[in-house]
Amino acid sequence: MAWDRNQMAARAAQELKDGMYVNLGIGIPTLVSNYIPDGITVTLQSENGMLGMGPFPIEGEEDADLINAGKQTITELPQTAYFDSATSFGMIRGGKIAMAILGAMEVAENGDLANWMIPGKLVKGMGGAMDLVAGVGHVVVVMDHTNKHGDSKVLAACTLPLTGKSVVNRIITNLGVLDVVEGGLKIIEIADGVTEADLRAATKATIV
Amino acid sequence: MAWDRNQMAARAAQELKDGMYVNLGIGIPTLVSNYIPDGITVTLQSENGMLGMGPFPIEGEEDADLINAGKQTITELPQTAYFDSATSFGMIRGGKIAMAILGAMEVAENGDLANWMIPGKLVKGMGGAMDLVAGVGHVVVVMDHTNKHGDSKVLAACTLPLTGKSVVNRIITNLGVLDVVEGGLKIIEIADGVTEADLRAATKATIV
Amino acid sequence: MKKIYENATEALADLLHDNMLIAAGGFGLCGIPELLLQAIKDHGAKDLTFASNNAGVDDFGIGILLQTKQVKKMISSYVGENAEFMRQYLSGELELEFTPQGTLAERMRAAGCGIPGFYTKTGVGTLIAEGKQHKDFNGETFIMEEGLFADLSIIKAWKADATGNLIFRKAARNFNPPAAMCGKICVAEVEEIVPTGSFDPDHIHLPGIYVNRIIQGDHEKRIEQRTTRPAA
Amino acid sequence: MKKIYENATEALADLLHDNMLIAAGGFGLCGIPELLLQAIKDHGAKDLTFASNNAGVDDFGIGILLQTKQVKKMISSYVGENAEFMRQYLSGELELEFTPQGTLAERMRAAGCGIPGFYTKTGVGTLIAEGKQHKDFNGETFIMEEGLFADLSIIKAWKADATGNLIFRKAARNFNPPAAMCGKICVAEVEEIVPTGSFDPDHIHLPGIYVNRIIQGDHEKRIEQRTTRPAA
Repeated sequence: MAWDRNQMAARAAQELKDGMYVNLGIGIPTLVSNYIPDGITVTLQSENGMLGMGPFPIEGEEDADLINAGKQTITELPQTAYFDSATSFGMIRGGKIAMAILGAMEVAENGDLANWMIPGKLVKGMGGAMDLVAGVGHVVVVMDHTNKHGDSKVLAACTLPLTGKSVVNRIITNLGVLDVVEGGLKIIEIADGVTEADLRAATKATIV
Repeated sequence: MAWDRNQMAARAAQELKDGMYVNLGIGIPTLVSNYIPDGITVTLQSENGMLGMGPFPIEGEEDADLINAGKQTITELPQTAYFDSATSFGMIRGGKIAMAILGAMEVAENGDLANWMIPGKLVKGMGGAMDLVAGVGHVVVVMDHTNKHGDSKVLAACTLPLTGKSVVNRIITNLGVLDVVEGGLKIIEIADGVTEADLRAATKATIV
Repeated sequence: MKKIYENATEALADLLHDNMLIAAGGFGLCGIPELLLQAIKDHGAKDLTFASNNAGVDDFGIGILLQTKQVKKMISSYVGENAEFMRQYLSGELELEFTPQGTLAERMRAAGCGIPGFYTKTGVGTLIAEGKQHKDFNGETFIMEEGLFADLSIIKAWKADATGNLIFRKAARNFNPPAAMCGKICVAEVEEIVPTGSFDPDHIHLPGIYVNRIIQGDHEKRIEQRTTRPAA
Repeated sequence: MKKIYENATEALADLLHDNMLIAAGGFGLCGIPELLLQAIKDHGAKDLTFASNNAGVDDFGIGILLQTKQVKKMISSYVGENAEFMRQYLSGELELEFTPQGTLAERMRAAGCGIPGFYTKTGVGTLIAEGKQHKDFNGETFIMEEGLFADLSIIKAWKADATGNLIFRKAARNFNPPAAMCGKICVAEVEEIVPTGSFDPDHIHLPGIYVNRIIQGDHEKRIEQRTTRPAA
């Protein structure tokens, strides 16, 4: 009943197409790289200045000069290229990254996304998220459908400060897959062991 | 009586100070590099994407990938660095080049410069000249004081389309050296064998 | 995802059409995509607009497309080396949008970086500023220049790996990286394609994300002004 | 023109003053100018504004200047790793100007490139856009962001030659080149100074024109999140 984190990541990995340049956010999106389908080559961008991000290093091979946007130690691949932050966000803003897969606090039925701040509580900053959602052609959100209080994170309108307006294309949650379309959200897929009624009940947004 | 091309270049070379990054235009300014004073190190920028421009190559060592902004074959030096055109003009526009020495068709007493076009006659383009005069901190013009008809090229106001408005700091001609100051031009130096009366007579601008 | 194509003709076959805006790398004849330009000539697409710092010479570079009258308009900073250009321009056959060299490079980079407009001092108070938005910052006047978005980028590099990572050589880098960035699709011609993994990732000048197609070929690399000094 | 200084204290001695705006390179703790930050702490200059993507951690990077209360304001995109920062911010002791990461990098580069303002889609419709000029291009709305001009740039590179040409290593390049560009003067700390002529001119990441002073020193290069995988 419902997908776990790894199943959500595996489902998100099915969005990938051969040759794509992709940016994966922190959290569940990072797990997506474990589920890239066979025969598909994607190149992962790390917005701190790297294309061709490899897996975590073997213990003892960590390099302080080689981290990802989550500040985790990583490795390079044969096709890796490094560049500075202005160039990195130039390619993000310029639409060269085909897809971004990222987490969210709230998503609205018009594609609005909130994932950077809870006023008075959590003030960490947007990092590169505002640039990513503004610049990347296809934005996929992967998140739990509800928060720890059981409230829907898929809403008619976001209540938190926005990261971007009308930027999300697809939402993948533990309950299923929804697309942002004209007039609201469209159910694309329902998670194993979840009914359409469950999904609708957990969604505080227009489903068309 | 009056300076020749090499004397003008030698005089212009006295403007250089140790450690300066300098851009030299085509024509007489190019000759300035032959007269860099002893003990002074300057780095020449070539706006097509190079710092640390060296002399012409020995015959047989020309390299099609190594040219200056005048499309002439050149050589590199130990401190040479290459970069792309956006970066090159970034450093020009951003004021990182301390001095530009360039030729002109006309200079006005307010520092206006015209050196890129004669309407209906000569339509070659401004190349990098507009960027250089707008971005470089100190602009020195080196040119003959009069044109081939004997008319002054130092004027109260330019008649040709401008390359830049109020951009010239110093004018070095075959007759002497003039600075653009409040209210007009100030005589800084008079060429060997030239009288102040000669210089004034050849100048169709306010001398203060 | 195969990026390597057999030759320039194959790499451009489905991309060329009349009336398109092509951004080309190179400065003078240095670092120009000479094989791709030849393929455009062979294809015959016409009414082309080229954003390129220069227009080549009469029989090399973009000049070969002027001879066949495939070019409708140039966006350039300097066209002084091309007699045929001057003839077509003065007779009104060819449009010309003069853009200062640094503004041209930045307009290309800006488009590639999702920046539709930026302010510069370059050209303020000149013909270039006419009709452009003026704005003061800290008491100084600037003009707005727009990003230059191209349908196609054609560039020339020294070496590529199979994923499209590029390395340029010496002053032949020039406009190639910004030109590569501003096109909807970018085709690069190189002197050598090396196996992926051959490059030190810190030496790559232009990451493969900017390069959709690559061809390898022999280059004439013509020298425009052969200047030498006496041997010491 | 000597660019090499004995140590960070000497290199900064005549440059630091209260209330200045300092642009610092680095992302997280990667590629930060740790020696220069320590020297700023030792100097004691206060009411400083830092333009830096992050604020370090409590006891490393800019964090050490937060502990001494030398920082008045941060211009950053993410400050989540620093508890002391959060405490000072929530208590109103510290100002914070959130700037999206790409906007911050571009604002630095723009200032260094003589561009006082540019348009971006980033942040349109969010808190970031409030009070900023909006402008439409081709039916899409953009906001204007301004160049970020700093009094001083402090950066960290891998190697320098005596003329200030710099080479960075892997992901430690990050904000260092744009931060270097935007200051009136730039001081770089490196792991090694090599003789001029040691670098291939095509491998230089930041030409010496951007670098006024250089120091060499030992770097801790602390790792923020040590993540590993099992050996195969």
